[in-house]
Amino acid sequence: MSAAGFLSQLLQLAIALTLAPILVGWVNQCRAWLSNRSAPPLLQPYRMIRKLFHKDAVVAEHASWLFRMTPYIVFAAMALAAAIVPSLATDLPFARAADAIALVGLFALARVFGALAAMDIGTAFGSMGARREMFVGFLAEPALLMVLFTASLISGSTSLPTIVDTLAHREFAIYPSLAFAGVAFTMVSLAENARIPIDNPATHLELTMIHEAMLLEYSARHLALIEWASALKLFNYSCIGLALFLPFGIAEGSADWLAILGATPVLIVKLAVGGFALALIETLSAKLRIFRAPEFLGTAFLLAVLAMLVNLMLGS
Amino acid sequence: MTQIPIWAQLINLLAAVLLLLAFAMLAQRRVLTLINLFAAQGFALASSTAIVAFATHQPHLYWSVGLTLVLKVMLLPWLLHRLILKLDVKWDVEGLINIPTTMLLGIVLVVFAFNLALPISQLANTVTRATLGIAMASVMLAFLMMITRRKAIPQVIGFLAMENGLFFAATSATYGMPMVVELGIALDVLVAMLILGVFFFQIREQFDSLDLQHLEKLKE
Amino acid sequence: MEILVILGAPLAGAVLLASIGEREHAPEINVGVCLVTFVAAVALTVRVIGEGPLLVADKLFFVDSFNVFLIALTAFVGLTTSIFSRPYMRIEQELGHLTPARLRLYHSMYQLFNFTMLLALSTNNMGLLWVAMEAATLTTVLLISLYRTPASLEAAWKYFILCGVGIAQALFGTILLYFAAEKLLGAGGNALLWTELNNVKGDLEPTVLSLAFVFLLVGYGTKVGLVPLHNWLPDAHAEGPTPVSAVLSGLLLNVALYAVVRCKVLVEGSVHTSFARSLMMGFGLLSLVVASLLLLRQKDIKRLFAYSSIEHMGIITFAFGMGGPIASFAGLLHMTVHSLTKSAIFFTVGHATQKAGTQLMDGIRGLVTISPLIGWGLALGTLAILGMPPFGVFASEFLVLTTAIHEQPWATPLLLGGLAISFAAIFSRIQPMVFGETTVKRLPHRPAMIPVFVHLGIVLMLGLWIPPFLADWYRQAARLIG
Amino acid sequence: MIGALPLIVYAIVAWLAIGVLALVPTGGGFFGRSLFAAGALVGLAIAVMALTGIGDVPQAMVLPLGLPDLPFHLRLDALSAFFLVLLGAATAGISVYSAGYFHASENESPRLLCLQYHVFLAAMALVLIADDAYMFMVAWETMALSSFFLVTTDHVVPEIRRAGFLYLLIAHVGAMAILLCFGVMQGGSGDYTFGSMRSMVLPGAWPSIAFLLALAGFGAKAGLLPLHIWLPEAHPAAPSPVSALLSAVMLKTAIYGLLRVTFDLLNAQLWWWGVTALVLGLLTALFGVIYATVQVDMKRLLAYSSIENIGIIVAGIGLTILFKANGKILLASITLVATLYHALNHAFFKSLLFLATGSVLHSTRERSLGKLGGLIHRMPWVAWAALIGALAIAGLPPLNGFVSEWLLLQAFLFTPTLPQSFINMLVPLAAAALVLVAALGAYVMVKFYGVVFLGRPREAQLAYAHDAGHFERVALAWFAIGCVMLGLFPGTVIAVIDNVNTALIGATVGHAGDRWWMLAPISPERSSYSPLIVLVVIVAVVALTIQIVHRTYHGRVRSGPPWDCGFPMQTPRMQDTAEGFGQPIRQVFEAFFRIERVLPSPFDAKPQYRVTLSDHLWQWLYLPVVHGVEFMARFAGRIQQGRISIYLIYSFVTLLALLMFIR
Repeated sequence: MSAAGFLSQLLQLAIALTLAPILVGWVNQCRAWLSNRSAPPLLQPYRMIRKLFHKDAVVAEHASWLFRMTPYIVFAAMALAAAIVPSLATDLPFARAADAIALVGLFALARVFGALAAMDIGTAFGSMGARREMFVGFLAEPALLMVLFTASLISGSTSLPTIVDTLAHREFAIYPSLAFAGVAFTMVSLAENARIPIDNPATHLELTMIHEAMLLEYSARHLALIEWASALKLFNYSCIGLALFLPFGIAEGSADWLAILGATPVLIVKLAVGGFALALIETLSAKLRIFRAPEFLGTAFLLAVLAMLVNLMLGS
Repeated sequence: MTQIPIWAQLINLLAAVLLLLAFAMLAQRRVLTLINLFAAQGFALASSTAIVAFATHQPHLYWSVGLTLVLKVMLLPWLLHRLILKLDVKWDVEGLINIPTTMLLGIVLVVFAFNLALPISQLANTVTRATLGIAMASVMLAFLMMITRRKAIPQVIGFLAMENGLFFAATSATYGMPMVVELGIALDVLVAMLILGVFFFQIREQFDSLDLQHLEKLKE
Repeated sequence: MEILVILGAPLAGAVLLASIGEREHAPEINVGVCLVTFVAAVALTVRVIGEGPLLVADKLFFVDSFNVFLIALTAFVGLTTSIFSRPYMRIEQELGHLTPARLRLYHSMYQLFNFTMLLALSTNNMGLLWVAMEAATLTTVLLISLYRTPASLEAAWKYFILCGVGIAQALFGTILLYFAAEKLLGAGGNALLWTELNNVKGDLEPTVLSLAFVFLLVGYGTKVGLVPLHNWLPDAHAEGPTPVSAVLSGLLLNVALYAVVRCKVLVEGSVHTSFARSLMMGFGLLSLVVASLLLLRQKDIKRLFAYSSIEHMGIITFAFGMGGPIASFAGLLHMTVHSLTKSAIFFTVGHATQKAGTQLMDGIRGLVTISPLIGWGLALGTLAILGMPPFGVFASEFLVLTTAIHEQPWATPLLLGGLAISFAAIFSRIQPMVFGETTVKRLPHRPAMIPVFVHLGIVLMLGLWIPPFLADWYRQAARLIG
Repeated sequence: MIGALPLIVYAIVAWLAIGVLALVPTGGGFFGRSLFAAGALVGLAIAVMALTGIGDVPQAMVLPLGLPDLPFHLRLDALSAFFLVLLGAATAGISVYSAGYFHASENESPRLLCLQYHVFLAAMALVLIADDAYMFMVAWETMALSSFFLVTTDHVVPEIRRAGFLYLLIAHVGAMAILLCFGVMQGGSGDYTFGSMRSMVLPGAWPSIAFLLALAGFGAKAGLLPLHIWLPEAHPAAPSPVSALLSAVMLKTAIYGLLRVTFDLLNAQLWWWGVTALVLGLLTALFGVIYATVQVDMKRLLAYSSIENIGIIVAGIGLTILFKANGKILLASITLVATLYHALNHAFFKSLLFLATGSVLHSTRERSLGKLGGLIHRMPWVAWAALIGALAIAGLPPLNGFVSEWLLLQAFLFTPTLPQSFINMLVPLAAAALVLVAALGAYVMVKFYGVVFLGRPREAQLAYAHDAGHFERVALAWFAIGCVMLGLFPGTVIAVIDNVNTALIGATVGHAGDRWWMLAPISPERSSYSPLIVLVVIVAVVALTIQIVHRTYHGRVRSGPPWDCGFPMQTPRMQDTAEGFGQPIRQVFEAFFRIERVLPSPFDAKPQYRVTLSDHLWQWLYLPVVHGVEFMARFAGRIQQGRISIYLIYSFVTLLALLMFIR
């Protein structure tokens, strides 16, 4: 592990931490534009986080240490994921720590802690949220892995950097299977990041909320960390999607500073496009009933499996 | 076919008598007559044994003759008579199947037994080998009789008749078993009869009847 | 002469006990006589270990590796049963089930029964074997009807008639055997001696012998309890006194099977087809399957174990029928362990029914709570008889099954089904009897549990280690049986 | 230098001696406790000895016991050694726990229990070192028998007796299948030693019959579909340490047996065996996990989770067979490593969770999830340990459950190189099923942990719950640390397991064990996972964040009632119950269950809502068999109807039939 590699690693992490709330702000802005509302500023998420950090925390009486630790753990897991996903450069030192499968495991870790913390308070909404979150998760997780599997079959590796290398830096080829996988991935990402049509991040309507129900009892710095972690999650998913389906522009190797600096604007542009697409999807679709979620995610799962089969059939 | 000696012819005649008696027992409804028939069968058996003993010069068979006479012709019928008098059971014997059917079955059995015994009889070096089939037939007829009788005493008589058939096989077809075996068999039969006698009283005491219908409680 | 003692002691004991059997110490005399018999049997065993097969008394008695262990086993189980029956019959008497006169009859007949079995085992003469078997039937008829209840009379009557008729067929078979042998060996005593027959078995007329075997099989098979000739067996076991059930199951069935196997050896030697084997396998399987099905329908505990005896006799018959060194070995081993285990079970069952005051299984509950020894005795005995290792029954079933799948694959589903059903049937009934809430009461006399645990101990040992001399006998006998 | 095998035999004898010693009547609990503690030490010793001996050449021994021509053969090879390590390590913890647990349970005779317990341990160990069919079967059935007695410790309860009966019945039927399997493999040679079986080449379809018999027999013990039916009954019925033993160790002996027969005793594998095992395993896993989500009894939930894990393991075995049969030795060895790793992991986390439920049960006398809650406050030790166990079993990095699932998924990804093209289609589906199982596993564990330990107590008396005693804490800590260590150092563990590969597959995973801190079965470019880095980074980030947050901003915390969207009158009963938490899964997988619902009418004075879930297989498989047998029994009963004439007719007809037969 060279020092240079380590520094690029830190750089990527820092960029991820910085860009994540902005990405959320950008999506919100786009959504507002698309629905003809006046948009909040791009940096609104930052303001929000800052505000929350300054508030007094209120913790329910019978909360245990698990409840207080969870925001940190979730945040750490997302940060680690951000360090692993090749958003700027491929051969980063931490990338070896977890491949695509382990990355999914990392997301699951965050999810489980979130759900446990929600149950810790012992309120009706908390446990409802936990249950629904796990419900969506158990459907989304296999679909996500199937998508990753399709990509790894193409590259013969589950290591994300290798996948990127294969897809981006070799001779260009058309992979029909990736088209299926891309659709599936989009659907999974929507579900995982609590987006319409599965969840609505902007609502506190008790019958429809999933993710928000888990956060009801959090306040102040805990909430800030959770919100930040959520933003990071969106960022990570976006970067995974970009790495799999638009892998161009990611720097090869970790020692080449110029390449990494060059990759940053590319990333921002790609994220902007992706964020807009997300907002577009959200605006165009309606929220589903919770028991329609299996259908939605089942379709995603099916598409992912189909992608894998197509890959096997066509060999590409 | 060579002429067989006169004593052998006599035995064959007695064998036929035995079979006839077996049929008669199968068809008989009355208990007392049944006992008499049984005694007659015993007598035929004893006679044939005596002839074999005489003809083949096997003195130990005379023991057998004596035993048969004493046991099966005199003692057992006498015991059974006494028993019937004491227990006051002189009723007619009711068969499970009607007599003509029984007889028909009997004929079939006889044919079957003859068929079975025929190839074996050819192998024997005794002159009276043909009697084996008759012995087998009378054993089977006695078996059939046991099956068709509903009361205890006729069933036992059937059992004894079966024993008669066996004895006949032992003496006529093979010229007698070793002495010790014969004695043992005779002893067993005697003891069996004694025990049965005791049994009849007990059964009657318990059930007020010797009807076997009372003895159908234990199932499965 | 050990043989003389072995046969003389019970005979003399029978006479003695017939005259004084109602006295206070008659049970002890009973035990004493059995002990003498057993000691003599041990002496005989030692001698056979040292000198090999014995032919004594003008070839009238013959002791080889096949019957020596059965003699020892019979004397042993006879002894332990007499020990068991001491407190058991005393309690029966106190409960008013028996009069002193009946007790006298019991003791005397018990010895006589022992005598007949030992005679059947040790004799060389096929005719005498038959006589002894018939005598055994007669003595046990009296033992079964000991209580003089309607049910016991019914059972005894059925036993008498069915076994009488059955054994008559065996006599016919014996006559046919003689008929065939007399040509080679001449008239007179020699022609029924098993050793002589065995020497000339290759020259015996096959058609006669196969006919004879059918009669012998049906005849002795009735006593073995082979389906469909078994109908007397459950009644007799259930209605007689428990010590009698123990010896019936543990010994008499063995003796009858011994007779069948002796005959089978001769027939196999003469008839060079697999007909005797097929018959035995067929009967064995049928017994196993039907008995296991009937086990499911039992309510009376002694009937339950009676059917279990039929099932095990089926297994043994199947094993002998299959033949070969391993299967025959397994059959012999199974005879030994079944007899020990089943008698042990009947001992515990006897105590349990006395405590509960009923033979119905629904009335016996939670033995282990009130009397741990009886409870565990029954539980372990049941598990042993169901073929759970490390008990010896498992060893033999192991050998039978593993051989069967290779030799007779078609039979294995039936074997497997039969064993599984009987396991379910027996265990589901015994479990609540041993464990759970209790219903039974305490009795004044201590139960004689030593025999039970001695038996189970031996069975356990045979599952883990078979003494070399016993193994040698089994091997030799297995070679003989083929 | 005395080899490992004799030492292990001595250790087993020591277990038996401890069991017998327990029968010595003494007053006071000290004796019993020290016996269990001594048993734990023996277990530890076995684990250590097996671990040191795992790389050695196989050692063999012959005991002067057994059948005349078949003395007990013993053999210690890498496979045995691996499972002995598993056994010893799990037993050490469970025995320590028992020392505390059985001391506290008053209603049963602990002396007899101590005997049965140690006989059970000894039998399991003997199963693992047996080298002939007879020895194996004796140990195997002794294991079943002693565990049966342990399961029915509380025999006064009819349901427990019923559970025990069902267990022993299926175990026995399974054992007979295994026995027949050995019968097939001895091939008529009459030689029952495994050595002879190894060299035996069976003709025709016999190897397949042997494999299917083994799958059925060992599957019955392991709880494979459709013979799993006993497992959810028996595991909850047993005292918790025994449940732990059953789940953690005994089920693994079945896995051991299956591996032994398939890879060691049968000398060639066919690819369709692998497909059979794979499909069966995945169905079992899916079945187990779906049923686990809807359970309301915590031990039943764990029992179903055991079914799930066994399913995963068997699927792994299936995949191994598939690779081996196709000559993909390297892939086969990776798969086998994953399988064995998962078996080891399961032993640790399932022991941990069962023991935790034992402590909960002890202190609350409550098994129903619906009546627990909030125990994290009253029982912090248990809660901590259980959290680690739950996260591990849920397959979350950086704990051990994730490692084996990761490896197994890797193996699935390599399948497309197989020649059977339809399997290439099948395997993605299988991988998807596996992921689904893993994700549902996490669901189950969130439910389990959340309902038992988190939230507010659902019943008033839970306020009096107390934490586990010293012995129990030691045991819980042992397993918790084990879960973490197995998760953090996969390289080291794999280097140990690799010895088994050499023995069974004839190849090693090569470089996978090279780096102790990182896992890369083929090459880091292909796939890699380093739990240590994951943990370090997470801990570092957490620490750093806390530091920064507290440094930069004030750390004021107020405590208040939960907000809950402003709803007033929150009571603990408003939390999700166990049923409630499982409800979405029940709805999605409705076809899997037999559901009986009782819905209240609006006019009921005391409305009651009840849902009963049961297994379709009872209805579809077991009851028809039972009814069929009962029907036949009724028929057989009619044969015997009491009339003596009829009996005579039977004899007569038999005689005539036989006479005709010989004509």
